[in-house]
Amino acid sequence: MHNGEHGHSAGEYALEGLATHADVAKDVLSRYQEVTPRYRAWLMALGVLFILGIVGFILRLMDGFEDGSNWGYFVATLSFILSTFMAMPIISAGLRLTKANWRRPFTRVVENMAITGVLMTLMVPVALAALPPLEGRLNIWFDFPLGAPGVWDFIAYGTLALTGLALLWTLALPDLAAARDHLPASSARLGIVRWLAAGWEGSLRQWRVQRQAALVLGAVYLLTYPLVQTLMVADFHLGLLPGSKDAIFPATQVVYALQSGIGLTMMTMFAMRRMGGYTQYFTVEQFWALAKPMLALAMLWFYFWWASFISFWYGREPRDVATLQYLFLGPWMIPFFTSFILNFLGPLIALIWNPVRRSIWGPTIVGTSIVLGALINQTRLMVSAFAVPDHSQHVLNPIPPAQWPGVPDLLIVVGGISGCVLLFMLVSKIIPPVSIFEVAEGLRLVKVRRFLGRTVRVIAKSH
Amino acid sequence: MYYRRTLTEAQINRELLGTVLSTPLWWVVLTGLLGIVVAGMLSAIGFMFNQGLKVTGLGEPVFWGFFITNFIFWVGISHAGVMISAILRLSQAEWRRPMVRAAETMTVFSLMCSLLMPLIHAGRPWRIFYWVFPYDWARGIWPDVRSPLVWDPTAIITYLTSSSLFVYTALIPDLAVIRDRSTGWRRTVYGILALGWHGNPRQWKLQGLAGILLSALILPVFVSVHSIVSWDFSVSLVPAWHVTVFAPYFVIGAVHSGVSAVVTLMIIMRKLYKLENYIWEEHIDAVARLLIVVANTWLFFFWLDLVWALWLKEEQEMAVWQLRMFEAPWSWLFFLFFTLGYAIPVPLWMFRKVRRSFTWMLWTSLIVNFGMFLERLLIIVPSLAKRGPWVFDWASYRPSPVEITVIGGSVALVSFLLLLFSKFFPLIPLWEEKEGQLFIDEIKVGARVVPAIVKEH
Amino acid sequence: MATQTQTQVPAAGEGRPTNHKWGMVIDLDRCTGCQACVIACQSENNLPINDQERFYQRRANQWIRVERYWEGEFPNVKARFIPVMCQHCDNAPCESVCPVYATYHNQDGLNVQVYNRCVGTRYCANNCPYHARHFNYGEPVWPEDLRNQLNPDVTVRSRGVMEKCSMCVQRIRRATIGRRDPEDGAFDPACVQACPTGAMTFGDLNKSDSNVSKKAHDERRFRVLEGLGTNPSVIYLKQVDTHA
Amino acid sequence: MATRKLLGLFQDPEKVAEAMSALKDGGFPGEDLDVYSGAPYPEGSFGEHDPAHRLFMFPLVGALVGFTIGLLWTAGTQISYPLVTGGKPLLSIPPMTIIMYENTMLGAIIFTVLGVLFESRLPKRSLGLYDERITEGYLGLVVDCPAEKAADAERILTANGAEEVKKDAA
Repeated sequence: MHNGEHGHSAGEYALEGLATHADVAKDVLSRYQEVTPRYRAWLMALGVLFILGIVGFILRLMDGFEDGSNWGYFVATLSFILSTFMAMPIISAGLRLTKANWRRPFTRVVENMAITGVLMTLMVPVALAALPPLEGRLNIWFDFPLGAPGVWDFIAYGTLALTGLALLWTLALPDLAAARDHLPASSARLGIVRWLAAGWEGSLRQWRVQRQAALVLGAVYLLTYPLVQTLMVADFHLGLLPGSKDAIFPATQVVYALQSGIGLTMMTMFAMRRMGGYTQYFTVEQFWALAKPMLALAMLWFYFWWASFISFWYGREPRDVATLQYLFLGPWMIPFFTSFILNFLGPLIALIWNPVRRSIWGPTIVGTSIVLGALINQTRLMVSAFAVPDHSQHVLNPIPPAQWPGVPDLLIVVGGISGCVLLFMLVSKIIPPVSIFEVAEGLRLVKVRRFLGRTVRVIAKSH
Repeated sequence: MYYRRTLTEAQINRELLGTVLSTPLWWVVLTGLLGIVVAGMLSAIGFMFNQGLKVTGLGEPVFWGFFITNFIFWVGISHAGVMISAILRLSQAEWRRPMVRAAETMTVFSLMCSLLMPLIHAGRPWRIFYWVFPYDWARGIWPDVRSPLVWDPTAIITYLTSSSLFVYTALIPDLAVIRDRSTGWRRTVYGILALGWHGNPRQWKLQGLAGILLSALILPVFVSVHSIVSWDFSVSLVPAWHVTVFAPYFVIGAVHSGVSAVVTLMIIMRKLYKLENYIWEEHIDAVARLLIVVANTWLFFFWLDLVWALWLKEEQEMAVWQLRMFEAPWSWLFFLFFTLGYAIPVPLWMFRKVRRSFTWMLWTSLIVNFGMFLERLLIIVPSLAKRGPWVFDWASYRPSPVEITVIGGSVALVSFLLLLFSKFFPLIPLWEEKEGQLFIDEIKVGARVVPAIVKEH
Repeated sequence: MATQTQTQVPAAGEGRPTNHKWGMVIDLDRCTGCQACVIACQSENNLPINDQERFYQRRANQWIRVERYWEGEFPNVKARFIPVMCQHCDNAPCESVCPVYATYHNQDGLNVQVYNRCVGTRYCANNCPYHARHFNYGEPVWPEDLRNQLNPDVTVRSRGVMEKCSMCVQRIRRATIGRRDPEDGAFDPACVQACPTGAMTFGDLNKSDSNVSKKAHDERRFRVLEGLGTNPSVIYLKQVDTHA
Repeated sequence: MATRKLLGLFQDPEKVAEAMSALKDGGFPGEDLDVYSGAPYPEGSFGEHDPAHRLFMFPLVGALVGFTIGLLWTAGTQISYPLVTGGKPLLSIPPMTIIMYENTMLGAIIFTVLGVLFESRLPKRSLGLYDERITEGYLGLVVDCPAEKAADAERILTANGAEEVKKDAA
């Protein structure tokens, strides 16, 4: 029914001018080796912001931990980063498990974000120190022994971070080896790249183990992430709100996280197209395909919120009413509705149109709106919880006022996020930011053929 | 390999229209037997109408029992149809082709069955149409839209209408096939139903678009239906019902039981209708992988429900879980529910051998549904029968023979309707299979030939 | 705990030409658990006879029941009683779940049940935290010799219908006919009338000088399951027993 | 001007595409040609012109209709006979939202199906020139042409591999 092979001349699919493994490797590695003045300038700027963040952090440290409400914005930043940046490996693992071919060019981008996991794990003890004691308030630990919540939270976050790193490293090995073989001997990076490549030579056995390990680690990451998010929101949000009983909320937080993770992926792909010149890799196809789950998640954002809202509104127990008043309709109304528009209404109205989804600017703008909304939303959730004066009440009464950020808080928010971006940029110069072997594998599995007088793509079903 | 067999259109017609164009003996026997069971169910319902609800095992404080459990169970089963066909259509998964119609049809019939349950469970069912249809214009009083019991019929009727239209739209090309293969009055009837279908590019293009567009529109309805059913419980003040997680928990539970039911149905269909050419190990394997994901998501929500029940350390909530987990007979029902619904099947599905064995998959998917029926029962009854603050009605619930007959009969009813449907319409979409045949291809990678499919650019 | 729920209920009487809010105060320190109220209610409101079989079936129909509980540790145990009937909550959980308006809040602050509208979904009974609602699983029957004692002012409910305490709405109707404003204490529901110790007081909570209003502000006051925010119209009085 | 209809039956899709282009070259405009098939072929497989449609308008209109009905129903019934239940506001918006949502979706879906039928130009009262083998793997190429060009069309069809050419009764 088809007219037979057309060979490599028509064999390339989405990547213009990059037909073979060698082409891809050459192109990615040349971009990877180059360190432009623009890149340096960005590093400098982000570095300054990060140092300012540290200044803010030290200012807060000087105030001490007696008043937990001082730390609301710090925890909000932590939560934003933990949810957004650490949701990224889920995107890669999930798409790998469902064998989506369009994932190939950007999986490395999202896996490189796993590096923030280590940074965040180091910050978790600080946030834990700001928590009021467990006695007399809601908590998920039920008199669990051995230093709950501190020790166990730290272990949970650590496990997640290490799994993410292991996933990143497993999937980066072949490309690290490629970098090792092609970096000039003078390069300062060569030492660390060689060490990280760990003598990978690409034998059949190594590939088989690598493939298995990637699947298993991806599955473990997928399973761990919701549990870690549950601990995060149980300890830092739900446990601090008197009378709050919102069983859906950990799942809601996972939806928030995945949504802003995809938003950040869009932003990163756009930035790398603009500034890194990776236009052949991040094409409309990637934006278009990823915009569909982004639309679905925008609807889920509403759905999960509504599921709590309708139960609270209808049930009307005093504690339901207080929660509703505090988080949605009272002091935190403006942040809530801002996030409602940025995360649900705006994306929904924009993304139901195929022409918007099938573009580069559309998903990027929506992604930016989502990430911004997620930051505001996490701020609302965490700061509101830390702003409650008495955590031992049964019902939130009276309803406390909203708490606006001080200068150190703003520095922490900006500095924290800048630090993560900085880290990502540094990592991209150690691990090639596009997965050479995955893209090349895609080139082998997709062919362009003639079918009844038209050009079609033939996609192999890999195992 | 994926598509190893290449079938001609004539062969597809012949094999898939087997029961439509002729009537095998097993069909007559099976339909007759199921018809007897359905008749038994109808007489049980008639007896109940005649005698009143005193013939059930219900009392106080357990006002809802097997009927509402069964209602939720069948709404749950109905979620598979859309789950399979809409999601897989949107993601253009090739392995959807043999299962979409069977799943959608099961949606329609199980929804009808579930709709029957709240109607017969009401105290005065003959007045129930007041509920669904606005009544009493003279005094200007209509159903109270604030009640979740008005949301329910709205959602279910929306879902039933949508899925029936969905089935019918995709059936039109196949009706044309039957029209062309039949004679006499059948030809006239199928001709009318086929609406004069020719199969020109315009019609095919719109048929394709209809699949995508209707899938995209039905998906949000599908999520809303079971959520609305769950809000019957979560908006109430009953301890262990007033839980915010119920909506997604119910939906994912419904998908778990519904997709399992599709597996059961596919395997039985394959055997009965001799569809070995269409339903392969690969299909069941793919659904089983999907089921692993669904089951684990379900477990996460179940865990959230459990943890947040204990979260406030409230006496009443604890009493419910105490009853569910530690007091007979609920404790062993709980054990059965968890082993059958999760602990046995999910680890088994991890093995490729199990996923590719029709026998194993038949039994594992069957026990999932047994477990999920118990899950719904455990959500409803212990929450009402708990040892609450009022000692005068610390009482439990035991279903009466009438209720058990109706539950058993409802399984027969859905099977009976599916069998009837299969007599008049093909359960596997002919045109989807024919289209699938067009897209079979192969790619050579080194020394190996990998099966492939053609995708539009 | 104060009930600070955001009540959107129009105050009783709003938009309607009455301004009653019927309510009850029950002094538990006076209650002896004699069950006179139960019997009075049974005969006033045409309730079928609750025989042994109906209790075994868990379908006994009592609009008011006397709950018994224990206070203290053995041997210093004291039996305590609390009569429980429909609490006529302002934010009644039973009302809004009814699809056919068979139960709603009337202008006198009563939670009323309209038998003709009821289709018997039993959702209201599930959602009542006080377990005050009862369902007619079968057609009610009376022994032959009791047929003639049925109260002509009260509907005999058919099977498939939900019912519950109406605060003897037939007596309220008769007393307020033609928009009359009855004097405080001019009439009482059957249970109040029958209470030998005078533990129960009925009246208009909107009148500050009524007997029930005065008692309602007693320092011993509490309402059952107040934490649910249902805002009941039945108020209980009970001295906290420090010796128990 | 009298027109005739011809139906050429093929088994090979490539041949249909060839016959199609031959017909176009022979002065038969593309919009007068149609292909009947038993399975959906990828768009443009036979070089047919892309059928224009406005299907996407239908769900929008339907959603609007459904939303309006839902709004009128829910708001109207609550306002027109004001009964307070459970202390909820007389115009309770969250429950209305749920019902309005369902009605919106129902409207959208019903209109989509109507749109699909309308844009498919269904139902048709009679089949006209047709062959039952089309639903068994054959492909039918339909030519609508002035009576005097019928012979020409038949020649082109046969020359390009039509196994049989049927003509409507002139």
